[in-house]
Amino acid sequence: MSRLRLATAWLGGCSGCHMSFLDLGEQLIEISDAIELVYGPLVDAKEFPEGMDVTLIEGAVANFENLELLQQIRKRSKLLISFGDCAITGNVTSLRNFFSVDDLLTAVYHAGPGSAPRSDEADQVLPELLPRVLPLHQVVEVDAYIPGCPPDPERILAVLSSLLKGEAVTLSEVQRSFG
Amino acid sequence: MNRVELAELAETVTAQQQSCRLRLLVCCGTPCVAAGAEAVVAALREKLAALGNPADLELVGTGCQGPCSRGPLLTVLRPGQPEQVWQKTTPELAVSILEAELQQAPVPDENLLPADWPFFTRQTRLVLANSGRIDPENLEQYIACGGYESLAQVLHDMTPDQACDSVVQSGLRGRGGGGYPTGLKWQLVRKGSGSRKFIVANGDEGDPGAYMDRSLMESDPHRILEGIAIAGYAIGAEQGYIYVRGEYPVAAQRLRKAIKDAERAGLLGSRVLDSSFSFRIDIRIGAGAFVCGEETALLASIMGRRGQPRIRPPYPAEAGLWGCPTLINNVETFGNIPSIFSIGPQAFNAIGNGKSRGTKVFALCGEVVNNGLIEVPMGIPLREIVFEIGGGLANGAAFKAAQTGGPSGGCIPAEKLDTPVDYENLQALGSIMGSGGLIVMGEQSCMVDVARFFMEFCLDESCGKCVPCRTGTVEIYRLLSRICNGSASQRDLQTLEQLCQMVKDTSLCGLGAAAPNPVLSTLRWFRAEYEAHVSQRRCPAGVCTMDQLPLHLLGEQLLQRIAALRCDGEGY
Amino acid sequence: MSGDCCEHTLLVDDPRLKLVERAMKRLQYQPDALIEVLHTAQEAFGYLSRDLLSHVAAQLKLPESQVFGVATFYHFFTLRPKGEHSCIVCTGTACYVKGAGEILNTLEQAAGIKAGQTTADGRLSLGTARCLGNCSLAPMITIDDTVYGPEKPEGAVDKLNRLLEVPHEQG
Amino acid sequence: MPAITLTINNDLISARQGQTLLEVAREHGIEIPTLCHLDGLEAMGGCRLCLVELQGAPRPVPSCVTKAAEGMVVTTHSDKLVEYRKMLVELLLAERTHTCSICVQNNNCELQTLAAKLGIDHVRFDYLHQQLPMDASRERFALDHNRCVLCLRCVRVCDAVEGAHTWDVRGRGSTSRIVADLDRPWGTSTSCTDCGKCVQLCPTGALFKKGATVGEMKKERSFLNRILERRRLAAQGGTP
Repeated sequence: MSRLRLATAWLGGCSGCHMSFLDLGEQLIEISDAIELVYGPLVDAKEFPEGMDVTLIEGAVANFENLELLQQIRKRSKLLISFGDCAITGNVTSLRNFFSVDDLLTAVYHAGPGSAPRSDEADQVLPELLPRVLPLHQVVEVDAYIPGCPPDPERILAVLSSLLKGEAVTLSEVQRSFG
Repeated sequence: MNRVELAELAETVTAQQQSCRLRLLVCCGTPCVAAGAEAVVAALREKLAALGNPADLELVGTGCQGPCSRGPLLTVLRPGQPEQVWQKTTPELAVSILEAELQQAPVPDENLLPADWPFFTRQTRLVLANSGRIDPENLEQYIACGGYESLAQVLHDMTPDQACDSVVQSGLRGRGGGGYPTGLKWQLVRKGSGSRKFIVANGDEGDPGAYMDRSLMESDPHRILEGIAIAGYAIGAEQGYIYVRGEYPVAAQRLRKAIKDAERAGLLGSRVLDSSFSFRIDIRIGAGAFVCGEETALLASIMGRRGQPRIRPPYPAEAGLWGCPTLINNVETFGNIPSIFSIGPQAFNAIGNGKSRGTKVFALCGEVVNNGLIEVPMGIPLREIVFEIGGGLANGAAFKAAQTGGPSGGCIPAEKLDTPVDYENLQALGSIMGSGGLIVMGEQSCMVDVARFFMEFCLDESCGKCVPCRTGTVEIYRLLSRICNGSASQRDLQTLEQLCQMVKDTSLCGLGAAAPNPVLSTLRWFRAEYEAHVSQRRCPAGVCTMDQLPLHLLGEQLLQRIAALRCDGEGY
Repeated sequence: MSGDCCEHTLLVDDPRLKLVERAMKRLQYQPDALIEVLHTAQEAFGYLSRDLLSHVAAQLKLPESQVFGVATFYHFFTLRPKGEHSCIVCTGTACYVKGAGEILNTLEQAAGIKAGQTTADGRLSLGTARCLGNCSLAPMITIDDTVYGPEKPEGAVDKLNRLLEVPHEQG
Repeated sequence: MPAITLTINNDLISARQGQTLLEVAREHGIEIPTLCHLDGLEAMGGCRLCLVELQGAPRPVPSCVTKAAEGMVVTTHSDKLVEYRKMLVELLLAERTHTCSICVQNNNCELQTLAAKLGIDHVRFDYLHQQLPMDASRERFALDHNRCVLCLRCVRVCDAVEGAHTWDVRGRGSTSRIVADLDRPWGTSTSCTDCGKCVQLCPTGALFKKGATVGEMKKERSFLNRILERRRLAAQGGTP
């Protein structure tokens, strides 16, 4: 039996969900027979590959780079899973939605401590921000959700187990709370 | 004043009016005033003064005469001759008409409305019988039209139960929109137990695009007072309130004067018309909240509180103002009452269609040639209202939809133009009779945009008490905005329908429950227009500008770098 | 937060306050008369300041938060002073269908303020109304309570400019 | 009290005259979600979560105010009701900014628990992200409007139980907001007695005690029924 081709991706978030993934610890080794981790921050691969069975995406859609990658992932993945609260609700990442992008950049880079990059430099270094931070399902079709900030390893394991059994992803009541 | 004196006064005033060689009725409704009616009155008054103010020439400033887009209107009455109505009169024209009449010379007629003009001939005027015929501030003129005769009849010839029965027999239903049988409501309140009972006349006309109540209160205030007083006797109340919309100061002022005049004449106050019945009416001024059209919110507002509805039961008929049984009817409903007793409940019941009896006043507006206030028998086909009374669409445009019932109603498409206009038939089309706003729209109106307009109204007027109305309306508005600006997906359309159904089913009061109606009715009759916005990013009416891309299309066109995505970041 | 409601110190011998007192007395200081009293207060002062609301609450023996809740529930009440002149664009259905939106946009640009705001010099308040019940004049506006309609964007701006050209009257 | 019999979810159930459908259901172990309702406070019917289907009624009715009556046929859970409840909670989650991960009430929140219970794993509607202020001017307590669901438990308990009526609502519709006195900072309120009843009854992190850790954020509500019971006894002339 071929192994499940799994990718993870990291958009606008703190990488805490990936840390929680690593917290699976020994269980990671146990599932490695069945799962092949093909792409993600934990893997050394530049281009998002074709033909993914499942992609777990951490973080919200905060800039055009996120948007582009997300759309590419959607095309190349059979199942796309919102991984953690930022991907599902926008969570902390979306707290900037209280402000306009201009006000935000002014406050953080121009009026804030330290010197700001010149605007033409900034264009080359910083990805252009979207006017609003969006949860994944407002941009592409999402197949399943793993709530939590971060989702604890048990939730991740439960999802991976269902996937390996070919079952629909369903979390129990205690495992699907936000926060 | 007693009943005999009332009849004598009516006779005297009528005789005096009939002795007039010429009676000039100038419409002083707001539209006519805006068009220059005051100058017309001043010119005529000056001319009459120059003639020495002869007793057989009478000048009357009246309330609304009806065809509001043709003001200032001048109606000329001569004994034994058909009346004549001039449109768009100027001071010069008015004076020349007067002079010509006096010299029995031919009268300039280019502004004369034809005697068989369907706008007038197709109407049946009961509630508006006196509107535009009398000076609203003159009690005697109302009495000359048979005013307070119905009250006298009820007080002296009928028991309260008989009065309630007559209203039941008439088949009258609430004209504020709900359509609940008025007589049944009266009987309920009559049976209600309480040391005191109250009456509330709802004149807080909040529907955008409707001004029936304002016109009625301004043009014929005594008719409403008489209707309320009859109800007071019938249900056993001694106190009534008229809740007048804050935006209508003239209506409030005329009603106040009418109350004072009626009290002075013994037609209100203690021992009305020398009977044992005492009844007082007070005015309460609304402060701008559409939700106060909902009866429990209205009661809260009269008692000085936030106008938020409460859960019924108990209904106001059991526990209303200060916990006492309270009768709430719209002012137009009360305006029907004197007619029921003057023509008799059977005659009233003979007018109409199906379970909708009597007449209905409509404010006919929008892209129609003859804008104005009309009263038609229930069951008249919509086509007749739009194309005969209304004269069809302005500039020969094609009819697209008629909107009835305001923010709680819906849009009726061209293929349903032959529908009889009554409570049941309108409801079957997904609209409602409502209070009587009737807006005609042509091809240049976008139905999605119209739905969004009403949703903006509803979210702003939501009282905020229940979740579906407070937040659901905001989310419906956002979905509609997205459809209008071209960034909606098929899924958005699906969410819109689900959300509308939910808000309709779960809202606490009628405002929220009806708020999705404009969306649901346009989805039903104009779905292709929604689809065009979503699938082809095209507004068939050319109203919406598709300035944003749906997110799923952004992949191909990322470089377009649109200014804003789903949310405009401004409040909603 | 405090920007929503203006502070205004009440003077005991202010004749406007006497009008409010008279209204409360006539209504026998009934808590139920709150809305009537607020109507009178706004008519007298032009708007409802915090101190005025506080005074009314004390006189009618109502909780302050309840008075504030009522004053902010109804669109008719304003908690900020209005401009010397007012221009209201009706956005009822008939007016909307016939182009009230365009009139409003044009007026907002001309006056440099949004609907609901008052110019910095306090000369003009621009507002919208849900429906003023003059649908046959659609689209209509009112300028200082005078009704105009059917109106066009340019015509509305002209009327407004003419109004504002009249120099500010002293006193 | 006379007994009546009604059908709830196909079971014949007996109830006492005057009981609400919610009370009857709870007595029989049927859980109906609510956010605004709380035993001891006057029912408001605002959250609409407790809606149930009543045979013969055109629309679902709120069980918190609908009195049980002989022969009623009630359904507390149908596909439609469950879907409506989900949508209602989603609307609440979208209305204000309930970022659970950074909320003082995380894991002790009625809204959060309810969302999980109803199976809400994402919200279909736009997050409104209204920028609302936080009022930490009171010495012991704070108010964060971003977490408020406008259940008005605070308003009701402050008025009816504490008798202070410090809280009320300003504005209307989606601009509704809880206010203290004349919308002045809570810290300057002269009517507030600092009793903390509102804080304890608040279902979310909108009203909270300052300086407590997340672990200490469990709310204590038993005082409400104790106070009301003592009052009832006192009114009957018994010794409280």
